Amino acid sequence: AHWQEKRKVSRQNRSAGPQACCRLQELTVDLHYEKFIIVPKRYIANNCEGPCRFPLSTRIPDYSSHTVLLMGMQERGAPLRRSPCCVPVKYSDKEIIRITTEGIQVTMFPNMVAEECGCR
Amino acid sequence: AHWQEKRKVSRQNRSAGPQACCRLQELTVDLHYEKFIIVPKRYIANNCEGPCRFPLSTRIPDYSSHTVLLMGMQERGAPLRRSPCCVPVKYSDKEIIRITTEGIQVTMFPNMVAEECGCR
Amino acid sequence: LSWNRSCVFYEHPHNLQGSMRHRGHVLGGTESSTILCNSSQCCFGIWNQSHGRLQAVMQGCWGSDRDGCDSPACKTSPIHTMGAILQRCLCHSDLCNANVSWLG
Amino acid sequence: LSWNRSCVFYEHPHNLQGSMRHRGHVLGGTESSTILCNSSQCCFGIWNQSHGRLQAVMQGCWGSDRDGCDSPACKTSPIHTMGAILQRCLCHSDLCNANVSWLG
Repeated sequence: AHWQEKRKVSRQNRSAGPQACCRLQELTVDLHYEKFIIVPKRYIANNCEGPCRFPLSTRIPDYSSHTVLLMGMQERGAPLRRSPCCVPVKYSDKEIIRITTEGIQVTMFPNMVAEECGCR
Repeated sequence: AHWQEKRKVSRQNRSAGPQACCRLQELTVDLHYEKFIIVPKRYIANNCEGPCRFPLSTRIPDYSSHTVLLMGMQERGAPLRRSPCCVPVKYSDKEIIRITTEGIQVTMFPNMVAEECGCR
Repeated sequence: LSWNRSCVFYEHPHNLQGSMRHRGHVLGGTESSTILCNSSQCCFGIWNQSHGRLQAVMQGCWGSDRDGCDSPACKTSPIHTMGAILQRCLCHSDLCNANVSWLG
Repeated sequence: LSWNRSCVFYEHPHNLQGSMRHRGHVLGGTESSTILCNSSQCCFGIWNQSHGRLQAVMQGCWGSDRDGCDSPACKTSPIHTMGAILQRCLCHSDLCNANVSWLG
């Protein structure tokens, strides 16, 4: 809330369509290719999607001063080699059953499901 | 280290040039536009830049199972609306001197400098 | 019984690390048990397929309804891994994981 | 003296929250002090410019060498904010923040 965030008043931004800002979206990941995972075959991993736009404070619950300053630079025409990006900032774990050299194992895999998104 | 990471053997990947993977790069941010900041006028904020490529385990110190699975999907031709992104995963704070309605204030601003990068 | 899903509960005594016991309340004896699920309405089963025969490896409650637990019956799909064929299913009716309804 | 940068140390008694004292070791009396920097080789100074006169607001050690502390002398730049003109500089020579060398 310290930072000056230019308000881009744009009809596009206000629509809830494909232009909706950085947020969590459902995404199913197929685990067939990970041959050591027995159960489940797929799961809902989610993804963070959408542009990072001003004003962040009213749209995105998680962002840093660093992000705001980068976006300010960009808005003033300074080119950034890497623009701020909508990414998971919090994950949850998932219990899976897998096969190992010792047999069957029930395991908690960390950071499997995206739970919250932010602009970084 | 659980996950199967396809090794893309590509001469491009091995060069240290513009194709170098997700890593920390120096970036100076101009604070002139934040009119409440007295000192400093600019500072080194850094940015995370570069593609997120397999194998992550040998290239990027910070990544999640979620990221690896998303990249696997992408590699198998499933389109992702948001690809994994090289972002700061750790910040440091910066002491600044600013002006407020009460006068001059020495403040520690959190999350001002990117210190470590990861693929999310 | 109650609103909780009931599944067959079994865990092979050898070559198994960890347990799925915490996903419900286990009732019943030493040979074959029933578990009342606490996390979902979904059962799972894993069998070892060898020489045309199926041997139960693990049966119990799964932790989520959202991992592809669409079928009421246990329709398995095989996984060829580490020299074995494992048949596994998720299903969502009471005791649906007792047997394989359809071998994949 | 030693390898530590020395800067003038002053903090206006009114309308100031927080302190930069921790950026070095303060020597000297009540009116005007010197501080031996512990974090950098950089001094800073802030003056209030009013009716052609400069009044010191804060002087001390800055916490970093990398925030544009390139000049050995105190060349200020103005900031017009909240109805005041503040002149500030970073500089990297001993006691360079005693006065404004060049008013911006």
